[in-house]
Amino acid sequence: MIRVQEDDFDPGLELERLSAGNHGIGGVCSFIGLVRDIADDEQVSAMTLEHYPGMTQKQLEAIEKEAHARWPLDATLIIHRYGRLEAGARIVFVATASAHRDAAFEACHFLMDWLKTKAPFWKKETTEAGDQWVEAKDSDEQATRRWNKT
Amino acid sequence: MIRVQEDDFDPGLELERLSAGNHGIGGVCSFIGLVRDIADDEQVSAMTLEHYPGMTQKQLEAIEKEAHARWPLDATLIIHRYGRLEAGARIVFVATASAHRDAAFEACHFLMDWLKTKAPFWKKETTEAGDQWVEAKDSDEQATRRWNKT
Amino acid sequence: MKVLYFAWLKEKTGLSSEDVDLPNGVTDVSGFVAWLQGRGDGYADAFGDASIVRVAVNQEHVEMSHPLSNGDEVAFFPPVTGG
Amino acid sequence: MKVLYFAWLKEKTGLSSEDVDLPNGVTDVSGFVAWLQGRGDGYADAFGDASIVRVAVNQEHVEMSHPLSNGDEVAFFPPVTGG
Repeated sequence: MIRVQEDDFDPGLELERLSAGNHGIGGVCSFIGLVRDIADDEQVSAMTLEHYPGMTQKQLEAIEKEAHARWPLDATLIIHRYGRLEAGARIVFVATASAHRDAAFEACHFLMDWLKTKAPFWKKETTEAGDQWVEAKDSDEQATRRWNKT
Repeated sequence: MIRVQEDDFDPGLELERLSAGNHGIGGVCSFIGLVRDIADDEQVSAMTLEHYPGMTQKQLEAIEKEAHARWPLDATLIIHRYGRLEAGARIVFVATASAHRDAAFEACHFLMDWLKTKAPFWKKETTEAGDQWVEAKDSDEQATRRWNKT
Repeated sequence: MKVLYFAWLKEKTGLSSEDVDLPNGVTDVSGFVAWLQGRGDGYADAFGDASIVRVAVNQEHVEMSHPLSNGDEVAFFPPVTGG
Repeated sequence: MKVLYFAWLKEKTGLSSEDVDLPNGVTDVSGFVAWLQGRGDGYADAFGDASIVRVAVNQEHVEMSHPLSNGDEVAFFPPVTGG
């Protein structure tokens, strides 16, 4: 399931829902991305996330579908926030449920890596020196490529 | 932090606590292991986990220490339950917090793999055919070995 | 065509979206970008280094060589930084 | 020595723990296992195939060749299956 929203979310509640009623699930892996207060040695007080609404949902659904094609998953969830977020705030939540722990771990990692380079979100950091757009990192591109099928 | 307990735990609360007050944390990865209702094509109604109290805490602390030596982690948590657990119940919780998402993912996966083959817990399944001790899987041994330093 | 701008492309062009007819002789994204560069300072600045601009047509990531036709939704943005 | 048994080793020996003096001539775990095997049917059954038994001395995983001395805590159990 995909949710793109301004509001915060409750990881405990989401994890509970993800596996509720399905006792075939042996493991749930999840990742929460948070606003760090440091970037490039500068103090960051907040971030503003912009996105491309029409495309975001579509891209995240495609990424989720790819994960289900690659691993035996019982359920997946991606929540991504937009708008202004203070340091320490939750930005993104990805969770995967599977009978098998490796599938849950790998699919969760894959979803995070792919959405980092494929989902249309842009971050602007608020620092004492002013606001600045975050630059994409080569390491994220590399992280995406490690999931390329050989 | 290590907790070995009979009682259930609240993943949402634990995740909240793990990153509370530290805005240098960029990501929190977690894994929840659950009692599956199927094993070797047999219906499992419950599991009973026995452990070696004196050794469990010590082993889990050693595993946690190893993770901190290998990855830049801000905080880690391992909770493992013992006693009788019904199908669908939570058995184990591992969470890792780091500035970097790869470190959080890898350390969490490592902790789960290591505790599967190094922490002194034993599972007995309750099925219609009676109770039986779960046999260790070669795949868990292999999963542990992939973290061997080369 | 509906043309959308995000992040610093929105700030530099001063627009989040606009409706534009496909200019005569333009058949693909790179031709359209060349045409946009001539539309004024904001555009020239936004598309000054087209190699760092990413594009989606009808909400799919595409290359600069992707064909365009009237009715397409074209979006320009920097490399994404979500997650 | 304090000797502990877990899981099916506990069921087969009928004991969760016992105090045993290190037998004469026994210097390591494998010697101790051989001695235990001769103590009765329950032990013979539990240690029938010693290759599937794991051991910890003073709460650390060790090999069957690990030396033993009085005062050690020795635990026997199957391969672990937690997590």
